[in-house]
Amino acid sequence: MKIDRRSFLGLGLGAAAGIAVSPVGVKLTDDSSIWTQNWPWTPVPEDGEISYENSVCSLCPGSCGISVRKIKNRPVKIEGLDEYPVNDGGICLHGIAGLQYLYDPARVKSPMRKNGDRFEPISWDEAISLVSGKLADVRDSGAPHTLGLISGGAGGSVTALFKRFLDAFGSPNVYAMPSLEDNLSLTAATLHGAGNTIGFDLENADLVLSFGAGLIEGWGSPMACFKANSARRDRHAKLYQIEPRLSNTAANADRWIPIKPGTEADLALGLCAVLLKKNLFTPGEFFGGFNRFAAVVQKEYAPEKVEAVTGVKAADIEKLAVAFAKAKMPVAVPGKGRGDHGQNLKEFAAVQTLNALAGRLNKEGGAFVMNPDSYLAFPEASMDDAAEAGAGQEKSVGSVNELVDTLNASAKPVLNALFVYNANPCYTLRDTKRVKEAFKKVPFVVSFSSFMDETAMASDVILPASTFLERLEDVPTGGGLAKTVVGLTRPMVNPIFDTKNPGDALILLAQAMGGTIAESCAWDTYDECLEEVAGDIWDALSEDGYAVVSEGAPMGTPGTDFSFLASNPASVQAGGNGDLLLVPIDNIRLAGTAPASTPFAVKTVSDRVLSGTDIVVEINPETAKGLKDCGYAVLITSQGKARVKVNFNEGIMPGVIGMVKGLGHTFDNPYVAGKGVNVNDLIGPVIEPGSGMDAAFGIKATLSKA
Amino acid sequence: MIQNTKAHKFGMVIDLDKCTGCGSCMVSCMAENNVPFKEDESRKKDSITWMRVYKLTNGKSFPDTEVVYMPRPCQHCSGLGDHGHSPCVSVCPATATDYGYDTGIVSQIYTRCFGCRYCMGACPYHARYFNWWDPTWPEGMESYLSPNVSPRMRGVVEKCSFCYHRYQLAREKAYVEEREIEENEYQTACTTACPADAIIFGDLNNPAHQVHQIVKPDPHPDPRNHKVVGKSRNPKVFRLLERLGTNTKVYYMSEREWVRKAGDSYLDGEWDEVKNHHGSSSSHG
Amino acid sequence: MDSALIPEGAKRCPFPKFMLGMAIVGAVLLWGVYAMFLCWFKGLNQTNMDDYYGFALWIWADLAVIAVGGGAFFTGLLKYIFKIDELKNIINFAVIIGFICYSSALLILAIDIGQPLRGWFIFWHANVHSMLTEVAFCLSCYFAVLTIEFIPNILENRQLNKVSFFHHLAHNMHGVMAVFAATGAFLSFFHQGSLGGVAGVMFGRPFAFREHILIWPWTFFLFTWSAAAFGPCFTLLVTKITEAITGKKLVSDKTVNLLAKISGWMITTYMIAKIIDTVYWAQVTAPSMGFTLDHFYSNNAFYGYWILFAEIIVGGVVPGLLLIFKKTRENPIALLTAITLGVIGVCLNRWVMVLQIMAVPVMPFDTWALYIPSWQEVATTILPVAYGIMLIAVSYRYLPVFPQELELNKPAQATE
Amino acid sequence: MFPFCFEWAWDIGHAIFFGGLWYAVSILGAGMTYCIAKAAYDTIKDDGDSHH
Repeated sequence: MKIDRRSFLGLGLGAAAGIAVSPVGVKLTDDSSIWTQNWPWTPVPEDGEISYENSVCSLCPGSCGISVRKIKNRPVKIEGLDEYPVNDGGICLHGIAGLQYLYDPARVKSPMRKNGDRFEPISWDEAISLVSGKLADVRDSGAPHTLGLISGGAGGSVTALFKRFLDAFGSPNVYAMPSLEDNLSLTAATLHGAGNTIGFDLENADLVLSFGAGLIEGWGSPMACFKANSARRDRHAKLYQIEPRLSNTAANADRWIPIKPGTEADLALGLCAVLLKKNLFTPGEFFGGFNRFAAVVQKEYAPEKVEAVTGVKAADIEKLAVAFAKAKMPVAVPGKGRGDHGQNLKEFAAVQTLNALAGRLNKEGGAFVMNPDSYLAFPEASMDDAAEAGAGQEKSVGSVNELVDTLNASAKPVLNALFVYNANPCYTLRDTKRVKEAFKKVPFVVSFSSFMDETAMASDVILPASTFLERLEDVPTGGGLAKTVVGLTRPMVNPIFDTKNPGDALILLAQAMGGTIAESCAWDTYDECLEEVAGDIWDALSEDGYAVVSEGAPMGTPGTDFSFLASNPASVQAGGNGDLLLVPIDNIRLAGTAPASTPFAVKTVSDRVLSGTDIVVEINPETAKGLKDCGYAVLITSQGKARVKVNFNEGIMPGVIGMVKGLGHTFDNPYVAGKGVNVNDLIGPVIEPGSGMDAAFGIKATLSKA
Repeated sequence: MIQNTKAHKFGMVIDLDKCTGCGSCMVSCMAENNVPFKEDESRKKDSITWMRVYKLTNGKSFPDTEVVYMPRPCQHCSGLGDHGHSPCVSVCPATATDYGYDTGIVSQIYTRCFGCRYCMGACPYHARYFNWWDPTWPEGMESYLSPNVSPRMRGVVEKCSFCYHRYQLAREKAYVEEREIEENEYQTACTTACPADAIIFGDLNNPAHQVHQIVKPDPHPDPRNHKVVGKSRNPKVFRLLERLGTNTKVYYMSEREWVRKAGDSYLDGEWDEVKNHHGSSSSHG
Repeated sequence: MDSALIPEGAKRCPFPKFMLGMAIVGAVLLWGVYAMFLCWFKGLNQTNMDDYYGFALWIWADLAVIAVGGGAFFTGLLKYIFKIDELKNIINFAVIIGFICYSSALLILAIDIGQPLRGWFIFWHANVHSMLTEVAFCLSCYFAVLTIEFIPNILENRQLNKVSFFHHLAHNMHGVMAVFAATGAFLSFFHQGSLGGVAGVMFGRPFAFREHILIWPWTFFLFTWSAAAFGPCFTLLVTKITEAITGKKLVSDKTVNLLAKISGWMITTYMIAKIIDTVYWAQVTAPSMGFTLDHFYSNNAFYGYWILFAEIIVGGVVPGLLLIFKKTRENPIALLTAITLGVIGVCLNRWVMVLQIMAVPVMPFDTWALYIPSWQEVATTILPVAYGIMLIAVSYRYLPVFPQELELNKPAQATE
Repeated sequence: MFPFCFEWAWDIGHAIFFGGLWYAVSILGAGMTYCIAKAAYDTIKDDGDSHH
């Protein structure tokens, strides 16, 4: 038939109507909502049986008990373990975010060898033979003592195994990163005799006089401190915080006593002076020139003099001293921030002396002078002549900071090979440029890092470590805790990548080296080694997951040696030049040492600390001439300069610039690295004579409009 | 809908004097609820944090400055007169967010939400977050995601659910064992994580629960402001923006007056007349 | 070239010139379309909106076009229900403008939501307590009404009208148009109102919240009223612009003045209500929540009392007065000033009721949130404007939009 | 939207809201149906006439 306009029109309308009433439209609309609910790129987690497994977190010396929730053996959440003697259910954000470390973009997925300036993956066999070969050369060259070790986080059988390896190898050059643990041991050795350390019974003290100790900033065993601090209110105990800045601890304290940075020792000695003057001290077994000390402090640290130095009113000093002496169970706590970096022995000793004078040694709620005889029982290491010779040798220098300087100073290599375990000195030590230089001076650096961090990048071979969720290890509690608890870290999942427990890597190395070194490490696996050396606490460890090694106040009252303080050592001064003082800030939400923070942790950081890729520094508005809140500024120290943003904070002492630790990482993790600056790039070390501690509590600086 | 007598009314009291601002609650929440993260999370106005910790200061200058941290989950408003018409639920055009009369929990149905964001405008606490981006995880990291909370898709609103999935698990267990759920069986992820024990969670309707004992909620409307129901009889306890009549189920506690005052807006002189007024009962005589 | 389509006797510019104009505007349109697809495929991260600014430029544009589009329903109401026959001379154009405004509004909503493919949930899973649900339903229904009102005008095109069916359809639709107009007025009343309700019911936002009558906050009535009042201003403004561009007189002064007068009285009465509302809110509602007026207009870089003054006095009282007095109303300059200020005023009101609400801090420790739209937002907001210009141009060229055109332009005819 | 959507409730709110809505929709529907039908009828009628 002929299709005229009208019938064509009819057809058209008919078709339209037909489609309109057909289910096509409805079906498509319905489907569309279903598509939008399962985009292929939106993950759908697999469901399954829920189970819980206990372990211990070894990210920091805190060693908290954790409970890992698993779905079909797939870990999905880390939580604090209730009734665990350290943290009783409490847990910090780094521990909770622990699972993110497993899949961290910066993880070292297999052994690596540096080729030129880039790394190439190699097999474990290659890696072991490569390293053992190099080490053999060093040893055969007749200088076994030129193998060094830098390790972080003292204690534990893996660190012990490293030391044992170096003993058998013939080198005394074992260095630990600065830690509260070591600072306290050194203090105890100075005042109460070698082999001791100090624990603070915060759980029972009724007055905690904290000389800047960041009790809720990650000091000591963080969660134990959190628990003690939180229970404080119910016990009607008091916390006085002495600090230049209103830190979280200061904000949470019953009283905040602002003090000029780096003058804590002077205040502590000033308080001692008052106690002695007013005869408020408790005599004890004091020797090493107690009278000389008494004379010196009352002369040099009279309240007026101390006021001039610290900025704390003389009257307040007297009141404070009296309050401390009159309190039932007071305790004084040293260690600014986390008590690891930028500390000095004078301060630690002065504060501990305060405890001694107040008769708080080994008293409930006081300071415990503990002698933690190691629970580890290694069999006698078998030593050959080289080893014997090495064992005789003196350590090249005292501390890791001195080591770095020596490496840089001397023309010919001080160390021919260096192990780095559980530490990131190229990021954590002050003046990182200096540290990286020093690493270049070492011909052969072996890193046992789990992540491609600053130090791993500066090494020649990486023997990647499994994370704490992938390995078995004993972890004793560190710094400042009044009890010693050894926890057992258990593998929650098989290694995700081609990594090993550093203990196993070390045993493989020893076997490859052969001879007495192999004999000294004659275990098939590290797990086997641990079971043997953990000796009598192994059963407890394997059954309960932990063992309490020491608890409660030790017997008797230790003597106190005053010779160090009686000699009135000079207080450390800040280096550099400028009208302001830059001090690092410990922020619980950011890891200051190894390993670096997780994406989750960084996400929680305030925009008043990190803004985009800019670090934000704190200053008192009074100090901020010509600067704008949230505006840009240039921060200059003798070490370098940085473009920063400024945060006006009434809670920081005028004249002081606060910069957070833990930012400015330079490795390959877009969620964590490339944000802000590393405060350690801007601060240079100031070595305290004698102790060898890097005592730089800050550095002089200028801040000007960008 | 009628509120049956056995209905729960889950709520929280946060002790701001104990809170240390450590951030454990924030991360515990993120890990528990599959909250995604981006490379730059410093722009807090598009950073998904169901639990956000605010920093408050007393505004005084050095050295009299004081600081307190205020964790802010979804406040799970019961709405004007406690009828379940919370600011967000009443405005959602697609019934994608709902008020559970048996739990007092404000839910969010991600697959129902079409992203109009009206609820976000209506919420004065900024407790609601929009997925501006597709949630993505670094290679392999999605293997830690929990099946109990479905990951969201781009273009929908999400928020704190008081870890509702934990309630479901506890309820199923209790049901099988033919009993009521215990106080400690249902606790939110932020509560269990808090190392300072600053967060206390439970059933505000249950006198046996700690949260009820601390808050002592007043069942009667506040004589001064009839929009307000459930005002705390505890002089140290307050709620955020209580005067608006949102009737939140997250209470805050502090010894410090300036902190309690910071929870709401007051005209000049108003604070001094209301600060000692705590619910109808306490106002009698 | 396209003369066969051009209305009998009407004079239009040459086809190439017409196409050139279209091409230029079309370019802008394409820019907007590109931005639109960016938002659809890459998501709303293309905008500068954030969790503080869930409602931003788009929603303002949405409310604004609906407000100024109110001219269609109000003129229709007057013409078909109140039988003010004079308005037949402008009703077609009013309808076209309304059609453009409402189609734009719907398009903007489709871009604005995070899950466009689920947009229909607002109907399917409707929550009747939500003002937005009411908006969605009434908006789409009223858009249907506008389409129905527009169809006869299209069918009157010279060629289409030759089709007997279309001819009859157009004729019959005219016959029952009053029914449609009434329904349209009913729907408009509610969606204009519920758009106001969107802000007024937010009891968590003291800047937005208003006292209620039954379930409706004051803003509900104020929005309807203002749309009816300022809508005609926009209709007149666009008419004036069209006349300027075409160089022709299209609507008689009689009609214009009549509509202007009505608009003037509507604006004036609205402003009285608005001022009462503002005073009550400032003196009673907000203070009852602990907020002073100062809180809403200080301590930030943008929102000051100036915006309140600009909206109420400059964009409200002034045009109102200019339009109710015969002398000023019939003075071309004054008239133009008045309708322009009126349109600005109502847009400002919608801006305040969307963006300032988001900006004002509510929690005592919260801060003001300001925002600057991204180019994608700007482009998608300009898109409807370009689309509107093109539709008006096409309609004007091919449809008998202005009944008075021929008679008003007789001399021009004669010279041909 | 429909009684078989689960959020539907037979309460006053739904009655008023959807009552008004469906009322409006049906008027529009009826009106258009009438116009189209009538137009079709008229068209056919014209044809009839034109054959004469």
